[in-house]
Amino acid sequence: MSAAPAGSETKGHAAGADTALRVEGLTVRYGSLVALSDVSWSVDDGELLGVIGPNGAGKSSSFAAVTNTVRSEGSVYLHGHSTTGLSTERLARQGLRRTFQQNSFFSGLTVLENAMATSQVEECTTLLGSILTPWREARQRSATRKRAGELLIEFGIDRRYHDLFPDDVPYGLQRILSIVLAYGGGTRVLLVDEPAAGVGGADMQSLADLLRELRVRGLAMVLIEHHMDLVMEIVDQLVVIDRGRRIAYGSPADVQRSPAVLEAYLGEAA
Amino acid sequence: MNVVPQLVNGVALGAGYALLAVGWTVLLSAARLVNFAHGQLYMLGAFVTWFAISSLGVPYLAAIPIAVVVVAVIGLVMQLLMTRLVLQQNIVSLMLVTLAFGYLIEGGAASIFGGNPEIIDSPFRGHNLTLGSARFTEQDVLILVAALVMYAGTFLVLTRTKVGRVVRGVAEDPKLAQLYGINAAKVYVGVFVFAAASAALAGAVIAPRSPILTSIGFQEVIITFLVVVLGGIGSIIGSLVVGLGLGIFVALFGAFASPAYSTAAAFAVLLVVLVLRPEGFKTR
Amino acid sequence: MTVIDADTRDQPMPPGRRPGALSRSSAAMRWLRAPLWLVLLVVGYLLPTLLGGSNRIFSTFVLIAIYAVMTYGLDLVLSYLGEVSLGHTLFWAAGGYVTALVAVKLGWGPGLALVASLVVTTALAFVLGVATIRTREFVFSLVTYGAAFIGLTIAANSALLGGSDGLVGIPVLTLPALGGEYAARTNADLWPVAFALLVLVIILIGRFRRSRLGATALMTQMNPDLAITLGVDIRRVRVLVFALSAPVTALAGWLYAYQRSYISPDLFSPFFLLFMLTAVILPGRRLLLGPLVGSAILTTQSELFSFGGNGDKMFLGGLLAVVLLLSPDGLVGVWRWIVRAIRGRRARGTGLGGRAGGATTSGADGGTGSSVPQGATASRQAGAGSGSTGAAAGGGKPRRGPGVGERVAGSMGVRRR
Amino acid sequence: MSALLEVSDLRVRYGHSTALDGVDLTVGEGELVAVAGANGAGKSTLVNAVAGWSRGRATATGAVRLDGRELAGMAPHRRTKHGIVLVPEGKGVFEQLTVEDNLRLVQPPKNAVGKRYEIEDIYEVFPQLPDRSSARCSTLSGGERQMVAVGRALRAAPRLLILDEPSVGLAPRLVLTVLRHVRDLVRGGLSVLLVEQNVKATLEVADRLYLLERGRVAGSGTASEMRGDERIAAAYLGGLTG
Repeated sequence: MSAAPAGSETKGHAAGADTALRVEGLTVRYGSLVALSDVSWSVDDGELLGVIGPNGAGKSSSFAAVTNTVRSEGSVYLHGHSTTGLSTERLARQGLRRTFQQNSFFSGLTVLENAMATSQVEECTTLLGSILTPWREARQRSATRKRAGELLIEFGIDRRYHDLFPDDVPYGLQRILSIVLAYGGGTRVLLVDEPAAGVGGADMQSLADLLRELRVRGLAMVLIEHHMDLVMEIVDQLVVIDRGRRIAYGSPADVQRSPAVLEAYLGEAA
Repeated sequence: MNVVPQLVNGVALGAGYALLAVGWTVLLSAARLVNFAHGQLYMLGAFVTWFAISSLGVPYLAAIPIAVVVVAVIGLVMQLLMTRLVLQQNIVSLMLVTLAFGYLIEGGAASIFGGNPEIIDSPFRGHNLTLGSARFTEQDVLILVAALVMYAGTFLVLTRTKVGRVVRGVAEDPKLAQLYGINAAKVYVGVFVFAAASAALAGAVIAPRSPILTSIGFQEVIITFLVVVLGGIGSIIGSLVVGLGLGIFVALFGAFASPAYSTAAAFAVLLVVLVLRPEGFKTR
Repeated sequence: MTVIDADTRDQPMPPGRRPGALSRSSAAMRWLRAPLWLVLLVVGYLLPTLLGGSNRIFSTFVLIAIYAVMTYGLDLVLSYLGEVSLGHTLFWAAGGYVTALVAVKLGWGPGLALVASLVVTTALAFVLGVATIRTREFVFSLVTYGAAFIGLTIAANSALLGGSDGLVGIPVLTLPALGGEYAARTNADLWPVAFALLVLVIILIGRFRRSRLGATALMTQMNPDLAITLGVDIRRVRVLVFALSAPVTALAGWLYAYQRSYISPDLFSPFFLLFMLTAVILPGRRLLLGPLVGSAILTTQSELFSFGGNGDKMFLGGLLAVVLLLSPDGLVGVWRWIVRAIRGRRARGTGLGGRAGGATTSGADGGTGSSVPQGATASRQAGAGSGSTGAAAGGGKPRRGPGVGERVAGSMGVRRR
Repeated sequence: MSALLEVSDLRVRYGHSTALDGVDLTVGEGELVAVAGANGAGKSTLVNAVAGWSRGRATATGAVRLDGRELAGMAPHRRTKHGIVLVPEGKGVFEQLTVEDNLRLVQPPKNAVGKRYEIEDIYEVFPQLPDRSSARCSTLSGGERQMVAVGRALRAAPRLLILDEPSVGLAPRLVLTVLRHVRDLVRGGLSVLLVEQNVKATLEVADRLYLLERGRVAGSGTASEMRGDERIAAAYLGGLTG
């Protein structure tokens, strides 16, 4: 039912064998509403792909579809393997994770406990182990705590914040914490949803630094973001979605010049 | 065995179930609230009716409105105390608070009305009627009439009046209702009081069928829940149909299988539906 | 009681002991912790004797232990999963009934009876947990409520279970011991058993808080969407925690059967349900010793300072309602509030000047718009939206009710230290 | 002095994040003022705060005056009665109610200052609606829903009508039609505050325009002044140099 892919005036990305995440012909329907129609893109390890588009264009739907939280058509390959039929939590354990637009942490846990939680899904001792070998659990726990503390510090969350609750730390740090949380437990592909919402100035810069650092670490990342200064500054490739369709795909400079994009953002002169 | 008497009995029983559930249906659809004290409000409705007749010498038909008003006021007080939780939509705490209120009401009622089984002296109780081989009392007819009137009234009010439009609007989107100039908090209070009053009416009308104890109420909440959920949460017509159907099921099950297990059997049916069609239980 | 507070208040939630002032300030404190527990253990054990050792005292203490164990089962679901199970009277009664059944009809000993009741209740909880896997909030609560009702119906009507008379003639609890047998004929005899059971259950809960299941349960409660994206199978967690909670409550039923020597359908009475809920909520959720403290308060009241049957009902119902209406975080919430009020007064002088101008947007409260006190409600609800992220989740509307303890601690400004 | 709406130093926060950081704005009697800016710049937050409304949990400070009367702290349903009527972005009608029910839900205040619209008047403004009057709004097209939403707002006899993205989901060709409709209402004496994604079309109809960037006013002026302003393109697509 999907109409022909619109505006492919920019080059498509060559889907190499080691492509971290490849999305082909993704289509999402909510009832009769088509939220996303035949959208394709791919991202490599150590690459940062931006997804932009006006409100309601279908950007978040694409994240939901890739992580299998909504039903979708088309195919998604994680390191060459189809993700069809895998639950969201299975995908997460295979290294494909996302962040949310807001509140991506456990507000009842301290910052440090949040950072621990992300690895505890895999590492934490089972109930039986905790009962039978409490000393091993204690060792494991203190190792996890140590690593979590180091992780936070690596990404610029100072030790004095570790024992506070996330709601009590500065907003910019909350955003960073959300991303660190998603990154923490063996993530290889990270979908980042509007990390800069409500963030300004210096915080924006540390956010950009964080994303760059993750890229250096070899993470494949997809970024939904409204703050164009941030997007244009850090992404390698850019997909523009409007009304569920892909209207441009290419480098930031190409996209900025694309007439289709200008029209989508600024409207058509009457 | 003859089915007809059981069907008639089932209709009377089912009309009672439906009457008991009408308030909850509106409460759930309009305010997304549940009231675990519903059964105790039912009990209170029955006991206030009994008290008005036996101690104040009020005739039965005049005792009913007294019970309705008394319980409505108690419902109002409950809702006003819970205002903060309602505004926060703190469903878990609301559930627990209403459960606690129910227990409080039970204890209070027992200390006021005593722990003995009482009988509401309704003039309709003793008058037997026959329809073919089926025998029933005027009280059964009263229950059916009350249920039908309540449902018809509720349906008409919700679909045809300004108040109904407001309630349906708040039910759909309380935030948007503000922009229509509607104060949703007031609507919540009104709906809660209506639910309490309707539980009292059910108590006053249904309870004369059998002796009443202050400990009744537990089972009533379960039945109300069955009717409301199986009827499709928030559907008025659904509740009426399921209420009647459930009554017939319970009557037939009671007659041909085991009377003691009929409510449990009805609940088991719900569990099966729950496993097979969990989507049907999404609330909004 | 101060000892209890010192340990639990500072860590309202697992996993991970909060590296607060206590443990951070000095390693010595950590070393003191073990002896502290030991003292608590010994004093706790000797307490009934210290209080005079009358049969009334011992029976009260045995009941405290039994009720506390019963409550710990519900606590697992209410505190760590954030769901309200109204069906734990079923597991409590099932523990008692299975014990009575095998002891009276089959002549099994206490050990076998224990195993039987644990197996049966775990299976029951597993089935119920799977049946309710997709239900949340009040639907979950009502289904579990209904399950307990079915249990009551069966118990009250089945000839096998003795109908409304119940099962009588449960023999004295007899355990193998050095040089023969230990027969618990009096409440004083039962106390060591009850105390041991209580300690074991507290250890179990403590270890649960430090296990993967405990950690993932909390994550599931606080932010299910995030938990999923971190790889947590939240349905599995829900079923497992529920299935773990049932045998804990059943343990209490087992001992109760021996303590009373008969079992009847009154085990399904709403009293026990209200008791469990209040005993968890009154001290504050997610405290290791909370259910014990709550049970102790409530049992002491009903056993030693009773207002009579109806008065006790009103007390219990009224207490639960008052706690929820005034301080949903329980006594600990009140305590924190006091601490904050004192600190706040000191701190206010400097930072955060008053708000200039009036508040123009009324605090958005789940949809109603009238006047809501701004600060408190708004910050309290800070975590509320967490469940509604994205267009995900089956196209439904955002889940509105936040989990039980989601914001319990998460929103209270600067806490402790 | 004669401005109908005066907003000064409006600040809005959601929890720890600042959405509006001190905005000043005025709308004169019979004026159509537009607010433009990129996604997340705070446009919706601004107009919602004027109406005292929010779907989330916003805390606002600052002054909002209608005809010199301070409205700060007033609940949205009361502001409606004072003449500030908002048509929110996205869902502006009760979908389970019919068109007529939606319109009937609002009764013009007895002492309305603004123009009173009876149901028939609404149907005159939107001639497509009478045919659908007993249809549930969930069955309407996006454009028809928007008409009902605006019709509902007119029923409240607004002095200041606030439209948040009225053209979302409409075919591009219809956008200008909608905006011209709005212009007609202004010609009839109504004051309008408009948020619209389509900047170019907006500049065709608006008297003045405010450009928001990250919660602040980055520029403002009459439509003709703003038409060539390159800050607009930059606000939407980032600095072209970057």
